[in-house]
Amino acid sequence: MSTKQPIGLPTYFAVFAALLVLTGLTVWVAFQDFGVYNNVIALGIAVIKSTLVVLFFMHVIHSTPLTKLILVTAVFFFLILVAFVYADVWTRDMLNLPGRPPLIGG
Amino acid sequence: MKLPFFPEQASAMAQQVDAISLFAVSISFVAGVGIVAVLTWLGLRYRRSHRDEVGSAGHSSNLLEIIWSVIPGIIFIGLFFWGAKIYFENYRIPPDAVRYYVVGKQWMWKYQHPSGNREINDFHVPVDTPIELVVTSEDVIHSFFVPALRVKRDAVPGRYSTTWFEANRTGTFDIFCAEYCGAEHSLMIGKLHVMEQHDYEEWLEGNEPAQSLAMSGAALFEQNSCGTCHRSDSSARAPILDGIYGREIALLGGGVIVADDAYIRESIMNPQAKVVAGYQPIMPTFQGQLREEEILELISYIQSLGKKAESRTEAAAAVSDEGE
Amino acid sequence: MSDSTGATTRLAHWYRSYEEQTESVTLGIWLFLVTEVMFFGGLFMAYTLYRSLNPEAFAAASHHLSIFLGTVNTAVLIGSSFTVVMAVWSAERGKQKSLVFWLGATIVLGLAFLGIKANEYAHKWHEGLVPGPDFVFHDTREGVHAAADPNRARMFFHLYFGMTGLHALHMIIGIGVFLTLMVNAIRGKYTRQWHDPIPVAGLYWHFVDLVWIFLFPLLYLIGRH
Amino acid sequence: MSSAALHTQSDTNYLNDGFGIRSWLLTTDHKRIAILYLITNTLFFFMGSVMAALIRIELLTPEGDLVQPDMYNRLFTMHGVIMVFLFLIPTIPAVFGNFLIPIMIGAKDLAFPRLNLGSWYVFNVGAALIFYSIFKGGLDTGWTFYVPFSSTYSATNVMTAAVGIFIAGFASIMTGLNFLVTIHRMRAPGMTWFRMPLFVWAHYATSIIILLGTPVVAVTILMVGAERVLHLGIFDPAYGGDPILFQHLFWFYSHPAVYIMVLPAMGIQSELVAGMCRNRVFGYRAVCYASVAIAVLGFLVWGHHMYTTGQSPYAGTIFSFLTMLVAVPSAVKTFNWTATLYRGSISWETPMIYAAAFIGLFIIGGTTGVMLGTLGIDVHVHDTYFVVAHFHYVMVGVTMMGFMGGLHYWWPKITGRMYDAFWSKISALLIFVGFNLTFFPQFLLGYMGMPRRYHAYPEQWQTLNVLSTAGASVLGIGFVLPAIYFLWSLKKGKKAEANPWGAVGLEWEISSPPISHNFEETPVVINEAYDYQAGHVGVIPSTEKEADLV
Repeated sequence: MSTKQPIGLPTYFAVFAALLVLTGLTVWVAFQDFGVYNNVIALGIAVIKSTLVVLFFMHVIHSTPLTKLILVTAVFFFLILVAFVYADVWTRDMLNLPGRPPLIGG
Repeated sequence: MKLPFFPEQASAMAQQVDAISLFAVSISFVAGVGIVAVLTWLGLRYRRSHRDEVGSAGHSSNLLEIIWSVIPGIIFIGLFFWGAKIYFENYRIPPDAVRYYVVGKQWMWKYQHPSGNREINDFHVPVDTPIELVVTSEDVIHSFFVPALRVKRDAVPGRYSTTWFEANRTGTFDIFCAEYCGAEHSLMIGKLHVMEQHDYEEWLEGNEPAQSLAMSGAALFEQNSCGTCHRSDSSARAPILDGIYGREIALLGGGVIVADDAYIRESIMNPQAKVVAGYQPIMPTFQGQLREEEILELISYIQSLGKKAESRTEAAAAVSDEGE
Repeated sequence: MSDSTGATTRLAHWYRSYEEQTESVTLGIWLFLVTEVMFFGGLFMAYTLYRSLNPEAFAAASHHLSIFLGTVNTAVLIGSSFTVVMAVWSAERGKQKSLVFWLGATIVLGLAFLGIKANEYAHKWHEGLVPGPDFVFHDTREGVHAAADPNRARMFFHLYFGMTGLHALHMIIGIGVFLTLMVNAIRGKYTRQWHDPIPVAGLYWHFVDLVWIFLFPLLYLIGRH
Repeated sequence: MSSAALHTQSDTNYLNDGFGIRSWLLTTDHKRIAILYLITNTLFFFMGSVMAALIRIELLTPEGDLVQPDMYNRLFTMHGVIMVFLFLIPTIPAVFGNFLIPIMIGAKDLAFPRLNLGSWYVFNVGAALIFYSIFKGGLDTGWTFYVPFSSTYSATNVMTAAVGIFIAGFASIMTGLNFLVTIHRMRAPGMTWFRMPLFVWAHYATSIIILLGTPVVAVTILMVGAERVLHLGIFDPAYGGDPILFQHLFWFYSHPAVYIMVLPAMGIQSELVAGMCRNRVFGYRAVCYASVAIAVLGFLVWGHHMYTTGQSPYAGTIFSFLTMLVAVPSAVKTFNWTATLYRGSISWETPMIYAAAFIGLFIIGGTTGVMLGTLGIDVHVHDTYFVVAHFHYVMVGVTMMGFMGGLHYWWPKITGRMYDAFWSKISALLIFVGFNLTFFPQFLLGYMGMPRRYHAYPEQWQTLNVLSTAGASVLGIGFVLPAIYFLWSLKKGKKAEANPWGAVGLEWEISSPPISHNFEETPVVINEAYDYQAGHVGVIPSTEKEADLV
C-alpha cells in the first residue's frame, strides 16, 4: 500500500483542524445567499474535505499508483452514471412535447 | 410491396426502416460468409499432419489490426448516422399532424379521436394524413406497437410520449403491446383500420359520440367547478385560460414555461409546482380524482379555448395585465 | 505458525512475505471500497436526480432537518476519522496502549454519532415526518410563495432515511469491527511487524466518513438560504 | 511434445488429497471450490432449461393452451432469473476462473481462499432464496423487474427473489475481487502482464466490470424492495419519482453484465484456438487491449435498451454512437481468432468444433447486436423476438459454446480422465444444429413484429414457432449427452496424460489432475504465452542453472 514514508503527527493535526474549519465554513456559506453558487460552493467544499481525508488520512498521497488508479476509476464511473442520466433527463423535453410549438422547423 | 419474412410496409417510414435493416443484414451476411469461408479454408489447409506438428512462429501485424478496427468502425458509424436520421424523422412531429390520444391501461388500449369518438383496442384512422399519437398509461408501462408501420412508443405513466405515422395504404394492421405489463400482456392487442378519408368520416358519423373531446372537457370543467376561479371575464383569482394553450407564461418566482399538455397536466395534478406569476397557490390538487382520459379531455377543452379566443386575445391580454 | 519472537505469525502459507500479504490485503480493501462507492453512488444518483426534479419540495423538506445536529455529527465523524488515523499511527509503532486508547476513542465517537442520529430520527418520528401512512408535512419556510407538495416532500424523507439509514448501518458494522480489533489489541495480538487489520479497518472507516462528508451538504445545507 | 515438465507424476492429487464431506464442504483449495461451483451451476442450468422447454412447448400453438397466461409469465421470468443470475454470470469465472487462474499465473492459490469458499456459500444462499420464491409460486415481473409493475402491480413474491439476487450479487463481487488481487499480486516471477494467458486477461476485465457494476444493481433492488414493503412511491411520478430512473440504474449494471457473461467465454475461446491450432494467438496484445476496452466502453452504452421508452432522443443518439464503438473490439477479437489458424497445426477435436461454432454464432450475435444498437432499426424490433434471438445467440451461442468448449478442453486436466471423443463430437453438432434451428426463426418472427413475452400470438406465425420448438428439442438432447459421457468418463474414461492436446501453458506443464498446491516449487516463467517453438512456458528454478533464468 504505501512506500512507508510515514506522515508525521503534525500533518494529521493540521488536516484534522482544516477539516473542522471547512465544516464550519460550509455551514456558514449555507446561510448566505450566493444564488446558484450556493450548491457549487457546498459541493466544492465537500470535494476539498474528501480529498484531504483521502490523501492524508487514507495515505493515498504516497501510496502505489495502482491505489490511485483504483480510486480515480471508481469516481470516474460514478460520474459516468450521473452524466448520462442527466444527459437524458435535461434533454428529454427539448424536442416536441404535445402542445408545444415544434422547436426546430418541422 | 411485401418482402418475404418482412411485415407489410404501410408507411413511407416502414420502407426506410426496411432499407436500413436490409443494408445491415446484407453487410453482416457478406462479412459473416467471408469470415466463415476464411475460417474453413484455414481450418482445412493447416490441418495437423503428424502428432507432434506445431504451428509456425506466432504472427501479429499492427497494420492488419488497424485495418480491421477502422473498417468495421466506419461501417458501424455509417449505420449509426443513417439510423439516427430515421429516428429523428420519426421523432419530429410534422406541424399539420392530427392529434389522437392513446391511453394504455392494464390490458387494453383506449383511443380518443379529436372529434370525441372513443374506441377500445380497435383504432380507425384516415389514410395519407400525418397522425400524431400522444401516448400515456394509467398504471404500468405499456408500449404501443404497430409492426406494419414500424412504429413503437412506450406508454409511461405520468408522462406524455409522442410519436407519429402516416399510413400510405388502407388495410387492417395488428396493434400489439410490446412492453411486458402483466397477466394479459399478450391479449392487449387490437386492429388498426386505415380507411379512405370519406369512409373514415362515415365511420365517425356512424359512431357519433355524445360529444367531442372539447365538449366533454367543458362538461368536466363545469362538473369540477373550475369556472369559479378560472373565469373568462376576470383573472383576479386565477389565470384566464382562453388562448393560454401553447403560449409562454411567466412563473411566480421567475422562469418562463410554455403552457403545453405536460404543464397543464402538472398544474392539475400538482398545482403548487409551477404557479403563474401574480397568483396565489390556492388551487387544490386533483390527484386521484381525474382519470387520464378526463385530463386529456380538459386539455382538449383548454386547447379549443385557444382557438375560439383568437379574436379576443387582445381583450384577454388587457384583462390579465390588470390582474398583475 | 510461530516465528522467532514466539508471537504467532499471521503470514498465510501461500504468501512469500509479510510485505506481499499486506499489499494484497490493502488492494483487497481498496477494491471493496470501489464497490461501496458504486453502492452509495446509486443512491446519490437517485437523490440528485429527484432533487433537480422537485427542487421546491426538497428544499422545504430539508428545512425540517436541524443543521446544528448535522454539523455536530460531521465534527464527531471527522474526529473519529482522526482517532482512527492515530490508532494506525500507534499500531505502526507497536505502541499497544495508545493503540487501545485510540481504538476506544473511535468507538466512543462512533457511538456518539449514532446517538445523535437516533435523536434526530426520534425527533422526526414525533413530528410525523417518517414516511408511512401517518406522514404529515407542512411547509415551515417563510417568505415562500407556494407551499411544497407533501407527496414530493415525502420523497425527500424516503431518500433521507434510506441514505442516512444505510450510512448508520455501515457505522454499526464499523463499530463492531473496531470492538473486535480493540479486544485483540488488548490481548497484544498486533505487533510492529504485523498489524494489517488496523489500517484496513481504518480505510473502511474513512470511507464511511467520506460518505457523510457528501451526505451532510446534500441533505442539510443545499437550498437553505 | 517433450515439454520440460514441472511435475513428477505422483499419484496423490487434489482430488484424493482428503475424502468425506468436510474435506469438500470446508475446502479452501481453489480447484475444489471450482468443482463445487461446477456441480451447483450445472444443476441450475438444467432447472432453467426445464422452464425453457415448457415455454417452447407452450408456443407450439397460437392460443395459449398449455399453461395459464399468469403461469407462462412466471415461467419466462424464472427462466430468465435462473439463467442470468445463477448460470451465465457466475459460472465461467467461478468454475474455470477459479480452477485455472492461480495455475496459469503460477500461484499456489487465490489471494483470499477463505473468501473464495465464502463466495460459494453466499451464492448458494442467494440461489436457495430464488428457488424458495419459485417454490412459493414464482415471480412474474420478467428478469428485468421493470417498475412500476414490479414495485406496485405484481402480486407475486418479488421480495424473496430480489433478496436472493441481491445476495447472489455479493458472491459475484467476492469472486471478482479475489481475481483482481490475485492477478495483481500473486503472479510467478517472470510472469509479466503481457506473458499472461488471454484467459487471465479476459477474467481481469470481467472482474473490473463485476466490481463497478454489481453494487449499482444491488442498490436498485434495495429500492424496489423498499418500495414493495413500505409502498413509498419511490418510482411513482405522483410522488415526484421517475420510472425511467429505475431503467437507467438497472441497465447501468445489466448491460455491463452481458459483458460479464461474454468476456470469460472469449477468454476460453482464445485458449481453445491457441491450444487446438498450436499457434500463438494472432495479435496477442490487440486481444488483451480489446478485453479491457470492452470492459470500459461497456459502461457507456446502457441507453440502447431505452430508445423507445421516452428517453430523450439526444441521449439516445449518444448511446447509439458509443454502442457502435463498443462493437469494434469484439470484431477485432473475432478477426484475431480466425487469423490464429494461419500456419497453425489444427486438430479438429471437440474443443476445436466448439471454437469454430463460437466464431460462427458470435458473428450473427454481434452483428444483430449492432443492428439493435442502431436507432432506426431498434424502434421497430425493440421488445420483439428479434431481441430474444439476439441475446440467445450471444448467451447460448457464445457463452454456452465457450463453457462447453472449456469443459471439453480442460476436463482431462480437472478430472484426469479422457471423455469419449465420438459422442462429444455428436453432441457438439447436435447442439449447433438444434441451436440454430431454435433461434434463427426467432429473428424472422421478431422482424415480423412478434412481441416478446407473448403467451398467445396471431396464427400466421405458427410455422416458425413450431420450427423453433423442434430446434429446442434437438438442443435439449444435445445438452443431455455431455452430462452422460462426462459422468461416464469419471469411472470408465481412460487416464489422461499431463498434456493431452500438446498445448503450451503452465496448466499443461503440471500433472492431470494437479496436486493440491499446484506446483512443487513456484515456477519461473521464461517464455512468452503460447510459445510453441519453445514448447513450454515455465521452469523449476532449482533444476535450472541461474544463467538460464531471465
